[in-house]
Amino acid sequence: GDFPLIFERSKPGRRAAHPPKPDGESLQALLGAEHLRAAPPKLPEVSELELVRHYTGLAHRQMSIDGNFYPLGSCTMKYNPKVNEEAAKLFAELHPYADPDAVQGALELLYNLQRDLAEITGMDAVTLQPAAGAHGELTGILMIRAFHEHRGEGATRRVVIVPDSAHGTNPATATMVGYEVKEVPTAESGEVDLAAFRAALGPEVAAVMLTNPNTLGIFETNILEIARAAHEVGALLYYDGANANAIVGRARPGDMGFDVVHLNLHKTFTTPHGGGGPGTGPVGVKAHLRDFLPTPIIKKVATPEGERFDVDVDLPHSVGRMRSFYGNFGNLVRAYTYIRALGREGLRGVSSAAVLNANYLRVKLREAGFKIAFDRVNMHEFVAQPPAGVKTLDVAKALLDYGMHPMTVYFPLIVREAMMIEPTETESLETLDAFAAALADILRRAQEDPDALPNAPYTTPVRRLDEVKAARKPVLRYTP
Amino acid sequence: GDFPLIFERSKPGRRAAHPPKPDGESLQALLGAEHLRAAPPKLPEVSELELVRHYTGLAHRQMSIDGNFYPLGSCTMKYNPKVNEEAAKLFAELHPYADPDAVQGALELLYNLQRDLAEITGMDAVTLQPAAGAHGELTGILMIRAFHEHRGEGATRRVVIVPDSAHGTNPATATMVGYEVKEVPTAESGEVDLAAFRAALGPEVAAVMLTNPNTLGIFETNILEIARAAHEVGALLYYDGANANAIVGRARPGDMGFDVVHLNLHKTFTTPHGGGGPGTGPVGVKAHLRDFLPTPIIKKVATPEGERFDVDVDLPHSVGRMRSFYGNFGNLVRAYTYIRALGREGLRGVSSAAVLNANYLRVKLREAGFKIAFDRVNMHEFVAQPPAGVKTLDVAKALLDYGMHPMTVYFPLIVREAMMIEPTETESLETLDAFAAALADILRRAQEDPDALPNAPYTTPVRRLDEVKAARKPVLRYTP
Amino acid sequence: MNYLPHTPEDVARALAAIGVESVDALFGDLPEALQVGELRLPEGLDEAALLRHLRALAAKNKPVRASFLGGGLKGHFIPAVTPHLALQSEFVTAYTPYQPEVSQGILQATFEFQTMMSELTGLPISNASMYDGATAVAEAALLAVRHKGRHRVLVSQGVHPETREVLATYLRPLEVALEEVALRDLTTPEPAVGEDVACVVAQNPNFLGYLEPMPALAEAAHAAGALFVAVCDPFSLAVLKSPGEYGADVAVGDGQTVGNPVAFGGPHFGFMVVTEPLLRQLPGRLVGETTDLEGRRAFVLTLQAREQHIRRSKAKSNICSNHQLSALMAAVNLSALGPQGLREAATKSVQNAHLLARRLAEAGLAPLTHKPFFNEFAVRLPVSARALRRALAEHGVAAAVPVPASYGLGDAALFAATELTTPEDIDLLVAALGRVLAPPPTERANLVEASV
Amino acid sequence: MNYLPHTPEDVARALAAIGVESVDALFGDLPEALQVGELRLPEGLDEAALLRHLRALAAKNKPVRASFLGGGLKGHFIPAVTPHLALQSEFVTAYTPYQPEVSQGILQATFEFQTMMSELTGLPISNASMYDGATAVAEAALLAVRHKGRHRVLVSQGVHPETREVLATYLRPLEVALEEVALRDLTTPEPAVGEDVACVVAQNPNFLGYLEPMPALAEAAHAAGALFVAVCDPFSLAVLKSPGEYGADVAVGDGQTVGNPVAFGGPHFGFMVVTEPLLRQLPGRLVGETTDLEGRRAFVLTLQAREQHIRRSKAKSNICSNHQLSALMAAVNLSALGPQGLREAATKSVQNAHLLARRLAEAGLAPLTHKPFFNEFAVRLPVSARALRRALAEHGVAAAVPVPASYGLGDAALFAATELTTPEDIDLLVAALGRVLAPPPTERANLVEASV
Repeated sequence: GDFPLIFERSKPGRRAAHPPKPDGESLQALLGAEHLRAAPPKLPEVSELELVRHYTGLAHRQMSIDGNFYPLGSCTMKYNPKVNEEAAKLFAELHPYADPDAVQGALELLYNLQRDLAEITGMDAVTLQPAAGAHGELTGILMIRAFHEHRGEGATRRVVIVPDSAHGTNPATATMVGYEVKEVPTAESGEVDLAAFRAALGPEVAAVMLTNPNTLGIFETNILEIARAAHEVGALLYYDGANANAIVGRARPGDMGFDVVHLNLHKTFTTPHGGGGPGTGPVGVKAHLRDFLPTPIIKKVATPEGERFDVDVDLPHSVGRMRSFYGNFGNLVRAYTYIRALGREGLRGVSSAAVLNANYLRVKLREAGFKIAFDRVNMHEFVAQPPAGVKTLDVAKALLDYGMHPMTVYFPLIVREAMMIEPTETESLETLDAFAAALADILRRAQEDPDALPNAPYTTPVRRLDEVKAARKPVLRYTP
Repeated sequence: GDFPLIFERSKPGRRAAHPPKPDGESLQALLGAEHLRAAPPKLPEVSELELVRHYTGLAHRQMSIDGNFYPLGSCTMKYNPKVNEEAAKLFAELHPYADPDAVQGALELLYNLQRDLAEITGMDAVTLQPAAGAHGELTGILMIRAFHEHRGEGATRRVVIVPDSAHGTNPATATMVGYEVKEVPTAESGEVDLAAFRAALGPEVAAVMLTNPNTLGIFETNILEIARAAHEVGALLYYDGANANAIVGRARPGDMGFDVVHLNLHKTFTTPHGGGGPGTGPVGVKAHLRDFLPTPIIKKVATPEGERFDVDVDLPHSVGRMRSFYGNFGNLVRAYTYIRALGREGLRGVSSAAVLNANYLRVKLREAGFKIAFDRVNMHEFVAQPPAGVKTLDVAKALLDYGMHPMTVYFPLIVREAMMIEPTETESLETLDAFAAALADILRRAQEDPDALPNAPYTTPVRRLDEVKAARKPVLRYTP
Repeated sequence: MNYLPHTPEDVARALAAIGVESVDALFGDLPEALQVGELRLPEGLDEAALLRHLRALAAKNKPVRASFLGGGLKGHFIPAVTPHLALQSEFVTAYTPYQPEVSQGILQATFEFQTMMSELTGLPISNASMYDGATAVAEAALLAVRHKGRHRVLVSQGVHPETREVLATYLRPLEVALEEVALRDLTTPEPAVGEDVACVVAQNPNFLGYLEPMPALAEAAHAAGALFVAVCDPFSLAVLKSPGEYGADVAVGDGQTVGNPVAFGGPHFGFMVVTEPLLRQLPGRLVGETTDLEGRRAFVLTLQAREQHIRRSKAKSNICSNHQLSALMAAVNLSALGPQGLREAATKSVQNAHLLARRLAEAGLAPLTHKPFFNEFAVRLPVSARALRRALAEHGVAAAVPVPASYGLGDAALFAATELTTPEDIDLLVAALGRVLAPPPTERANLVEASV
Repeated sequence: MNYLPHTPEDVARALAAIGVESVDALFGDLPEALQVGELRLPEGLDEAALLRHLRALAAKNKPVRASFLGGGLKGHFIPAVTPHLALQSEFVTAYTPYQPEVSQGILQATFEFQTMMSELTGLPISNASMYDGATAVAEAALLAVRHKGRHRVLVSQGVHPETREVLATYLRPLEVALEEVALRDLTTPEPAVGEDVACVVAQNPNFLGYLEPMPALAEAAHAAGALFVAVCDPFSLAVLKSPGEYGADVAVGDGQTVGNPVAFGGPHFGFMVVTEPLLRQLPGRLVGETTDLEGRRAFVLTLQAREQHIRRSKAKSNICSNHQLSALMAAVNLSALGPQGLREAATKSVQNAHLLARRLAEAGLAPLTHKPFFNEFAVRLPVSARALRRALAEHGVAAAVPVPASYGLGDAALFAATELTTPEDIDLLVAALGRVLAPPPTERANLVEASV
């Protein structure tokens, strides 16, 4: 039967948790009846054991990195070290409005992380505020806009250039900042079409947003030229850090000419994805953008008693605040822990192994009968296509029966039936071999029986959901 | 395919964990080559992610209370509160050989638990040393033997009486202490046959071991008479606490006339079963046995600076030490936490609900077509039997397909095709209804198709293991 | 240390399969000039040294014996079972449930979360979570601007100052005018709402802890055809009138109080719950119910045409990752407490705050108004709040969130209590206040100095 | 608080189904005289008050800045991943794997554990675990007595004193004679083994930390037809000669050092590994490999005819619950470390102990012998060990396990180091020793007093 909803397990009078009991005046007396709600919210009422069975059962209906290979392209589903969780617990009780002298350890950690991420990206200053990659993009593009406004070019620079292979967040971010989006095409090399790019440039361009390597997993070899051309027309260059796992420890966006860069700590720096968040998207900038950073920023100050860490909320041209408090502090602790664990050599090993794994898997998939879009040495990910007559969606669903999570499908948009595959560095060759073998087996089955794949998966708790029905008449909450 | 062994995932040179690196003199220099092994042990070599996938996968191949109804009779598979685990962590780093003044909190907890368990059982003193129920039995019977020896009756008292419904540990324990075992039969009432019991008594009897309620879930209503008769011939009465969940908070073995009692903290007091341990089996005694307790015992002493807790290792007639250090301290913390959480009323609620659930389920199973052995108001558990033509083993295996763990099967030995069922107090009526419905469905299937049950289970990771093969040519370790 | 499975043999085997000589050769597309030598980072640490380093940092934070800090985040009761269940690795290490067949765990839990937020707020449609309360308010204003096609937003000064800052950051580039409604005696007076106003935003309890006249504010907004955006503390909704009851169109807020640790400010999660007509304007993820091939109930991400990965520059927001795990933790926690537990906790929290206010008044710190407050309130101080906070911290008491000068209240601070506050905690605070505010001469000197 | 799901309606429904009036009626079999009124226990606590109480108790333990305590248990490196994996609730809340179809998790993990213990000890057959090292030694002696039909056991004085006490407790009622072989210069001399001796038991490293001549002891035992029982620290077996290499028949010991926290002495686990001929005498659970109905590899409890639930009074031991979860934690931990990690940890531990010994010697505390030691050693003290231990504890240093008087070494104590010991830890100890052993007059007075 259906797995019950927690509301369907509910029975009036049951409960799992026991907070301190009230014992004083009534709420009517303390607050006034006019402020009180008429009826309590209908939250579930279950015993602690029923609660445990429910969420244990749900956990068993969920694939995860800890259980399964999970090669979602551009998502960098690498292993999340458990020691990071121990580190985060050390700071779980701190309050952001405590006296700064009482939280010097937390502030020092933030300061160190700002410094380390600046070094890793080759930038001059870093904000840790943004709560996700897309939030980092918003922060960065807001800063670019403020920069242009400060120079009196706010009214004229209205365009943001993105490649047609870009992540959807890039154009969506530009729109949120009030910019128009201009797309430039991808050349046959898999890189940005340089001529088209040059043609798109002009004095109306505020920013160019690039991912490098791009979503095809290909390094933009013309990056220095692109940067020069953009800067020549007064545009700034934004680095979407979603693919930073390909270059971490080996190359730095700052050296490539980027003015602003965000990093996804939940990708490159192993904070858990949590089923879709919380992420964290710190943003680094070159010196000329430093004064536009959002506040607060952590600074180190020299005092007669030694160095001390404090919170700076007064930047002259700050874009303002991007979110409350110090950002996703818990994840900042995790990422800091990861960076300290790996050190400089370890970080370089990350990109080395990530790129090695991706290239190995590319070759294996070619052998297994898949077409590689832009088949050249790639970086951390690559895009494959099933042979004619086989749909990517069917391949993805069939993979579920092998205990593996599918790759990203139908992205980037410029590749028909795209399968975007990022194995990450923490997977073994044995796992990659098993994945390639599963894909080969799926193609074999497709040839032997045309009905085999369209009906897959067969062994999952539910099979092929009716998504049209879900969208046509949305049921978005339980009603008894 | 087969789920791989961790050894089969191993590859030389991989590793998950990174301890501090050696940096000084070689072991040859420090220890001498003659003390060193020739080759390293062939332990698994895996990355941290491979390690995680392995043990996450194994966890998914395992039923547990947190995932499944688990009504093993006499095992008291009740819910293990998570707050107990938080409490245990507070003491994880303490060392038992620390200065007693540096561990006063731990000693106070032990003292409090000794006191509380004495109150709950109605005894005068308690040792927390025994590591499991059977270990508690050994401790108790050793004390009884020491008591008789002290009185000069060691040579003559050579017999321990146990009912034929007793747990296997009872006779096994008596043997370990050098005693002969005499079994007494069960009467039609489901209680000990009083006449046979009286006949078995004599001056050679050292102890009588009883579980009350017994393994049929029936309270021995003649307990006061049994105690009187045993004491009259100079025998001592031992209480096997495996079934204490039936009476906790309502009745006390001490009041029934028992001289020695053990409790299973992993049954009545919610410390986790851990897949088969660690358990914990504290033993309480009446005053006349106090001097025979094993050491150490925690005592409270008055000092000029206030009260202080100390360790007593000098009891005049102690049976000696039962295990190292202070027993399973971590579990003692958990049990203490549970007792403090529930308090006197909460403990009484435990036995009330445990007995209510068991009787409800007994009635439901009768309705579902099962025979109830000794069908009367029972305590925390009862014994059922499938109808003619259906085997208990098949019922158990069929239950697995319903996501439920079977009851204890083929025990007690005195009931043919016994199904010994203990639902515990933390299960809801809805869960009991689902269990009864599953059993009814299983009987229906047995009638409709004689092959249905003998081939069950159908949906488990593996099905019906060849136990004869395992025992005939034992393979007890992996060999490459 | 590192987390790589690659042995030297693995590397050789992979290189051979690829047909290149070395790992460096795989990076041949990177211009030589871009290849960095050594980053200026320390060497990696083994796990023991790593935790020693982190523990040493944590030890630089002062131990807290009792806390009365609020200002948007509070240390509420979270039973041990909540993190135990929410932080199972199947939830923690999964990603966005793009493949519903193998993501029913997160999808169903999110559907249940949406239902709980709907119940708490009294509005029908909740999304799957936002980054935090502040960004949720900003997204709510953008929603109103889109929906109404109007370019003015009124926000009460009672809304958390940091939230108003974020709101300003988000609205500025879109040339939406943002106006503040100043407080009068610490709550929001009925504002004049022009016909060009897209929405009125007010917070209850407000930043200073006091209860706002939400029904009147909603009516004022609606009278001008504007939306009413209610910023609320979900913990308080256990007992306070719900946004649905007073006619709010959008309920937003920060969910920390119903199941996330304070964690120095994050992560926790924002929520957004709206009325039916606003459904297609809602930013962020939504989980809907449907059936599978075999007719079984199942859950799936739905109405994704609003989102950036489908609509790109025409999306309702650029949000991609939300705060799924923090929201899941709240869902587990709300299920653990149930309506009774949540009501008891809220009631106890209010009772404790009122006890605290009485004790502070007795100690000479009078409240700034006698209007009703929930579990936090403002008092006038004889010294600067920053100086008092620092002095109290020396006594192990975390208290006195400074009221920003923009409120024009002089030296004032917020004090909060929760259901976890004990009489002993309050005794500690009162004793520390006694020492700090009537200190021996040298401590007094320090206090004055720190207050400069 | 309680953990019951029963609402009043549930109770009424259940009672109606059973056909009784009240819950009390279900207890009608209990004589009135046996029904207790109220136990003398406090009322139950809510969860917050409960944790406050436990934390207050924990706070009565003195904080430890550096520890050098050993004596059978040591604080070794356990990576964060070990408890994370071993303490998954599927393992924690399962019971003995009586139903193998749904218990492959614990069964396979145990089979793997058996293999690891076999590898470490160099002997072929490991059981699934025992309570602890001391009871494992006692069970090993009983095994030898059963196997040989002899009634005398020789035990080295180098075996942990608590282990020898437990051994005595177990052997006494069976009228087996227990004789001790006194140490000579802190290790075991070759004993005279009579033909009536069932086994010789020796420990390596011995209780004082020194390496024993195990091959010679084994030979002496075998020459008399007795079994040789080696008590060993599995952590040391990363590098030390294995029991299999020197011909031991039984290897036993306590597994705490390879993956369990010290936890004030428990729970951890004992292990027992034996040669083929002793298989049917082995006490405790065994997991074996087999196949299922479909020919798949699978694991199952096997050879249960040795156990109490089948054989009752004729069982090899009364053991029922073993220490499965503690053993699982060790299996995870050994897999995390691998042979390289374990070797590195052991080597570092030995290096640190030798560094510690040098520093102590420089500080005036000379070792009692120059024989090789592993990661613990004995030094002579100018004051009683108990007094020194107490004085050091006042400085946050946990050290100086007293050597029992029975060793005849005068005032002496054990000092241990592990791979986690840092140079700073040793500096702390040396500084504290400096203060304690050459203290200002008043501290000296206290020391003398405490030593009485």
